[in-house]
Amino acid sequence: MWRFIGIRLLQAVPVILAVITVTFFLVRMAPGGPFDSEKAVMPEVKAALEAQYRLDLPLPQQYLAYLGDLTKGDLGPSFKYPGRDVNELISAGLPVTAELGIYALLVALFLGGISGVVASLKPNTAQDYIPMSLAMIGICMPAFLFGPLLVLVFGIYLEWLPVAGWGDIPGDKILPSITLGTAYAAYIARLGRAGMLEVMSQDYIRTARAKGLPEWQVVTRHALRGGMIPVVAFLGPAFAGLLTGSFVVETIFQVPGLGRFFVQAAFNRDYTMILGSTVFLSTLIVLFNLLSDILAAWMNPRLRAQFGGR
Amino acid sequence: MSNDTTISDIATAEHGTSLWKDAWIRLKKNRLALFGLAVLTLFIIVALLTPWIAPYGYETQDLDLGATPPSAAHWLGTDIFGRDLLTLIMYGGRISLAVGFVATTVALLIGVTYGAIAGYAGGKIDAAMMRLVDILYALPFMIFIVLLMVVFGRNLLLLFLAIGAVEWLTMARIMRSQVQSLRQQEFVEAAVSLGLGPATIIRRHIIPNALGPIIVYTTLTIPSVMLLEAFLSFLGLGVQPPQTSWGLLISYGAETMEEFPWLLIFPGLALSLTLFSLNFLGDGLRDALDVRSSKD
Amino acid sequence: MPLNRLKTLVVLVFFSTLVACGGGESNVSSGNREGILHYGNGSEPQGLDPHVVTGVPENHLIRALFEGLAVKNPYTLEPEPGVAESWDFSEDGRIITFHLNPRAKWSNGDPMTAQDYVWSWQRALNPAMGNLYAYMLFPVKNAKAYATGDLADPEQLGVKALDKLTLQVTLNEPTPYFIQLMDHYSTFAVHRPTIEKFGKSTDRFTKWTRVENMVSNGAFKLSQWRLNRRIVMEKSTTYWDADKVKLNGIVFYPTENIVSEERMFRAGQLHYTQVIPLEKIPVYQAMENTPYVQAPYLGTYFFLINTKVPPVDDVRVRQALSMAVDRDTLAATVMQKSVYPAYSITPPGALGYKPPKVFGYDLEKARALLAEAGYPNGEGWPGLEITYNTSESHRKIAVALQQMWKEALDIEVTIANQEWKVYLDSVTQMNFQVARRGWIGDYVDPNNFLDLYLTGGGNNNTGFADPHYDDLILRKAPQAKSREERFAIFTEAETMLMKEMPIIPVYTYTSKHLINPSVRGVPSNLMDSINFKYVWLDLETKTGTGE
Amino acid sequence: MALLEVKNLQVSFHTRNGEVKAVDDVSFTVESGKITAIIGESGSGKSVACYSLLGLIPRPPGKVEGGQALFEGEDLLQMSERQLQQIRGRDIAMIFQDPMTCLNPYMTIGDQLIEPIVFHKRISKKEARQRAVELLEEVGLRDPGSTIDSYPHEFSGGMRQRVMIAMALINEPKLLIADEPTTALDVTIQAQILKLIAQLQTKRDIGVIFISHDLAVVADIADDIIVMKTGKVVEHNDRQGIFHNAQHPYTKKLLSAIPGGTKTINPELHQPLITVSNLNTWFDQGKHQEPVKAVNNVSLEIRKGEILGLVGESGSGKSTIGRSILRLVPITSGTVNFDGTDVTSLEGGDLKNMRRRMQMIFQDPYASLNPRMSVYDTLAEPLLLHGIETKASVEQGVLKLMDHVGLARNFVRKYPHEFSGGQRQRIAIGRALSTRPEFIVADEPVSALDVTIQAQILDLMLDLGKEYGLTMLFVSHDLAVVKHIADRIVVLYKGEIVEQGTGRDLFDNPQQEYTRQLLHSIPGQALLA
Repeated sequence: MWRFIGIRLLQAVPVILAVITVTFFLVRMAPGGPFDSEKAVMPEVKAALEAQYRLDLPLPQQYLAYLGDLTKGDLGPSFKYPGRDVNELISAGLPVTAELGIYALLVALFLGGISGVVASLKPNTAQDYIPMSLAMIGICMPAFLFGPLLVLVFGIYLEWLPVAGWGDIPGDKILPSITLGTAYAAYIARLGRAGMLEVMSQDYIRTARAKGLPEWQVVTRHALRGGMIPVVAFLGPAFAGLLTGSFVVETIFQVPGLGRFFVQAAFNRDYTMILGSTVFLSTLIVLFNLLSDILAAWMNPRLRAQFGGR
Repeated sequence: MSNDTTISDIATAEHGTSLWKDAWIRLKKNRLALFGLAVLTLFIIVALLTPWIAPYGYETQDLDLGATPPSAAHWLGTDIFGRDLLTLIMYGGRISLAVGFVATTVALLIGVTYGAIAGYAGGKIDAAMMRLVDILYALPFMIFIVLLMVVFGRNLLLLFLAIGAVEWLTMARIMRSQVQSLRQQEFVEAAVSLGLGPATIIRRHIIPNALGPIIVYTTLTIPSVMLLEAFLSFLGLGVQPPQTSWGLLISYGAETMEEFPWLLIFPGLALSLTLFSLNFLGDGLRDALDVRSSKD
Repeated sequence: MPLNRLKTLVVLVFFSTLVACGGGESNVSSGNREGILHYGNGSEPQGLDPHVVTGVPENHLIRALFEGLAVKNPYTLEPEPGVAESWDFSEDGRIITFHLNPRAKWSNGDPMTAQDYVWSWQRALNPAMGNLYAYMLFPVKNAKAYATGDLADPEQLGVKALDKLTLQVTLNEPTPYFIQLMDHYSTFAVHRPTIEKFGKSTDRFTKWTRVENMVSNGAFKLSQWRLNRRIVMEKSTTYWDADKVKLNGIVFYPTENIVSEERMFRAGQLHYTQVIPLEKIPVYQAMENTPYVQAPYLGTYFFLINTKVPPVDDVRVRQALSMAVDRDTLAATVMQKSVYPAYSITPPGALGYKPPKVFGYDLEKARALLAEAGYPNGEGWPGLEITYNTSESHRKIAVALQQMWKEALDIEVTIANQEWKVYLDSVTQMNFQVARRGWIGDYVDPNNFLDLYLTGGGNNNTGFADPHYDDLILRKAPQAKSREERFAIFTEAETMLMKEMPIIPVYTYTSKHLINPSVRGVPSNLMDSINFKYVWLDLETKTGTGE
Repeated sequence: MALLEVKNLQVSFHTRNGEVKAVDDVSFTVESGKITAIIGESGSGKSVACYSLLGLIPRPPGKVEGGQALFEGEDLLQMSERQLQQIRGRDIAMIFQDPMTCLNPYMTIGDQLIEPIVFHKRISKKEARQRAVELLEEVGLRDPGSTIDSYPHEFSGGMRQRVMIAMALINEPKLLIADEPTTALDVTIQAQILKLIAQLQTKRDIGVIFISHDLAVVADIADDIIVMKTGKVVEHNDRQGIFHNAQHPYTKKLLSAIPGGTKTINPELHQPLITVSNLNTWFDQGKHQEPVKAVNNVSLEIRKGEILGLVGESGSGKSTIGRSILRLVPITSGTVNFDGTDVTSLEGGDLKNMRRRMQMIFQDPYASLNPRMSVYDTLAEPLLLHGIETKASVEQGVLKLMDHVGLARNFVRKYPHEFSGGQRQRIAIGRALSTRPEFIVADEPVSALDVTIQAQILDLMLDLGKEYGLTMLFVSHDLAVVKHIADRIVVLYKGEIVEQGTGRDLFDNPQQEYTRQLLHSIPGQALLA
């Protein structure tokens, strides 16, 4: 198994290098620079700034210098936030986004898992249609609509929950997590339903029934594990998606996560921040895909054996 | 298929139902799928005819009127510029549906071809081709699309391409796994032993049989593309005003949902109705095309 | 089954968090009790180094943390003593002597000295610093030469410490608004030992502004800075006028999303919002005891015209476009009566200056002018593009303007939405026909607006160039003997500008805040300037959100 | 009193195409201590009848419409689901056809084994485990103490079926329902499992229902035999009665369909058409594992006009040899000489031309036809590809082919899913014949078909072989079938040739132990001889 992980990680290196290179040159092609502002900038000031950020060097040299810093784990200083470097910004935002992502994933698993399983037990009945329609609404509902809706209902009208913030007021983490989790809950519900339907038609489910097990035990003991493998395989990409896709939720709820930094960096031409975030995210995506592959393989005894030992 | 040549001398030839016809017959029995199909057809027709049938010009403003709730003159009300919401939704539908369908077609064409080649070729070619897909998967594509739009400026064509370029990855994966399992099937082996070349085999024997899951995924891709457009519009990277799209209308509507709820409800309804319809149709098609269910 | 256990866990987490919430006291009521102001500050600041950053949120933060030599009285905007107890002008108005308050101290207890200012201004003007606001100090002798690198020796700057508490500033020429500039953060003093402890004086990246390092001299000092969450300040005990400071602390929130900011206000999470979504204005205006406060603001919203490209290179076309804009309707409908129609670049009321009104909404004349220019009823019109940067309100104006021009003049107009940096690039490169623009005054003086259109000025961006205009602004106005004479010169210049029409003024900005009734000492003023020193929370006021 | 008495059982399925009576007024009894076999072809309702007793048919669409099923005097059909759960796995246990899919791949066999006993008898897991180990030992699993913690995929098919049997017996049920328990197994394994079931039944003196499509399989073990056809019982008698005194024509048809007899060899055939020399076909398992030697150094000769039977169990490489000759799998080394040409080195046009001369008939008539092509498209494709017919004449060509393989002409526009298995195999044969080949590899062409259909197809192949002057490689696991059709027989074991000779030589005088074992495993010999 370590071999497998090692190979996958090694394969990731050129991938990430390619991502860096493309991003590096792509952002430089964008019109406008990091120091353009609404008020005219004196040429002398601009030159001084560019010198401070190495922008006065030829592009290839900047590229090499960046790679050099990168090998030391240094993502460089931020353009937009002088006095902060990209490492610091990412490490400030990451715990928040990760926490949000995990809660959202839990919400998604909880809502999606339950409705997927419930729906799969009585296909093509109301018990199937109702949760699946809800899931469809979840897919249809863009976060920038769902978030405000929740805020209005639970924050403003009912006054149950805070309308914004993260870790400032008790309960302020609930609405962002639900908003972000819902879309994924919908996907998990669909995957879970399909997976469960597939498993429930397997012969070994009939075997379990022939043993006299009551239906709920058939489901929990025999069907769930196999039926949830597609869901587990989806968790990696989903978590990566949550990390990159939390922008809208972070904006609506004023959550101090990475998503806002990432998107704003592109708008601000914060070169180092853009690069830093792409590098960081690509790495995360590779890692999470790997992780969910391993997890899904681990859940399947046959593949687990291939990975060397149970 | 060569159904165009007819057998003239056999008057009694019983015309069997092809799986397509069979699927259509079964689809016709699925009321939800038919509903979906009807709604989509209606929306597409309306979108095509919008310039002729829209009640108002889509730039026609009445600033003094401002935002008004639905009335006899404006069935769905007006926005803050006093523009007719029904008209806006009709024009927005043109863009949203176009983005959805065009980007999905792009994804479909690239993904199906790519996946079919990789799956059929197998071995090292397959490994290399799928490695590329893995690489592209590792791109934080949300940022990437934002970057693309920032670098090259917003334009619809690029939007289509960018979204299509992202969505084809999954399509290719699905197609590849389909082809891999089909390639093991004996009828493909039979085709090889008849002496057919790979291109013919892919075209005649593999793609028609892989279409079921592809169609289902397609009906799922269209909504996600439309939502992606909505997200880009939320960022201000979507279509150019005064052109509009459902995503854009919804994102404006969301900001004023307390004051002018109709500005959110109606575009939201249009989008949800489309997505639901696609979903119903997709599920219906999947069931209708399932070869297993047609055996017994 | 591990899955089962996971689910139980999820349920537990879910409900325990649900239970944990609810019943909490709102920020506003706890703030009122403890004397803490919860302030929506618009966005996360770039930083807190007065010589590095630019921007409004930074301004609020820095002016709470630091104090200039003189400060603006929030009620009158007239200068009043800050670090300097008093100041006097020389006969010719070129030399100002500031007498520092001996009680003025840094937050670490160090006394403030005139030398602090000499060093700080040298830093602010140092070309290596890359200070975007260096030009604020350009009225000082040799400042421009030093900042542009023409002069290497900082000692030749017109700023000297005569003794510990006496600072002498030599100006190039009499500058009536110079005292006002002392309240701008680019002229603030910074604490030399702290900065040098963390790097070179000109380093932009050092950590001296962090909570644990920061030394400042204002009414408040930094006590917490959580990125993108909040910046917390507490009352400074070393501040010379600490007795007058009533707030015990301020919490600044980076409320980037204005819709969310309004909701936070409504939910009692904020005392004060930076802005308000346009659609909410009528709702709040209709309330009794409305928390909505709107006031004229020293800023103008206008459109730049590129006078070098057809068809807008023709002055008649520019005039026609400007006259065809129904500013009253625009302000009343799209802008929800929250702005005032503008017919000049300078906002009215800048310390007594009344800008001229050279034209009005006149469709007849607009059509005639357009016909004269060769496009009767829009015939032969080559098309026009309005460029604006992504923003909800800019979009609204552009869409409305487009339709007004189409209807009134029968001409084809398209609009181009550009993302901020692209837009800036387009404007700087003059790669546009008509582009949206706004200008907020840095200080209360017409000069701040009118000098934008000097020939080749960095913010000109229109191609407008007139030597006579330059002469009025650069030479005649500074030499004016009285305020009246000076304003007359400005009026003449502005009349010229509005006849040539390189810009189309649309409206005068207003400041728009939601302010909880318990917040006192926040008078409206033209600069939207809040001095936290004067703010207090009235416990007697019923806390509420106005609903 | 009978252990189980089924009276007038009626089960129907409500499908989109209307109501189908799967079980129509079926009555039978099962005695304790006896093995009752239910025989029928696919669709006869034999499985549905048994599953419906325990409430195991999917509902909807299935529905028990009427009847009684008295188990120890109590009507199973009237019981609630909860009551049935108490019966299932405790009093009545089941074994299923495919041991590969009937065990939960995500649980160790130990966990699955103890489940029924822990659930029904409420004993501790430790005790249950002890019991499971004993039982595993009894069903013939080696070292059950440690293998009990293995996962199903670590066992072979035969071993899994033993686990299934142990699982069924762990609660000492009174009735065991075995649904085609040996159909998916190799013939030698089948013999072992049959023996095991008979032993266990005798030892415990329980009732067994043995469901099968194959009369021969039950010939050795069944006490009573029930023959079903399209939902009805057509005959019910004891073993002797069925085999020696069948009354119903359908039963007679079933009996006569059991292939028998040995083909008489035609001595004139000795000119070789195909010579396979030192053929190796290995499959890579990744860099660090030994390749699977599916075909290991095989040399054989196929003479012009003969039918060569290739016999072996699963994994013997018999199919791979056929595919290697046709170049459908890449070979590792060796040569295949076809009428003077080395097939292994052909490329492009030459290969295409060679493919015309050699064709293949596949095992599964469902999988070997493209479901989206009509009969016409399927047959016209090769005719046009190889220029055998022109666009103008192709219709006649297709129709002629259909005549030859015995398909009605008016089916020409129909699609595979509208045909029965036998008809589909006819289409597949037609497709193979369309290129006018000289040589055909028939890979288990009848093993997926019902027994009565098997005979028809075999006859058709023999007839067509003669008519077209075909040379044939007939691959099968079924010795009886091969003996019936082949001129010469080659026996394969683990990729290597064990023995070859004429049918008579091999059957009467096998030289190798493995051949003897194979022959010995043919079910029902005692009764059929």
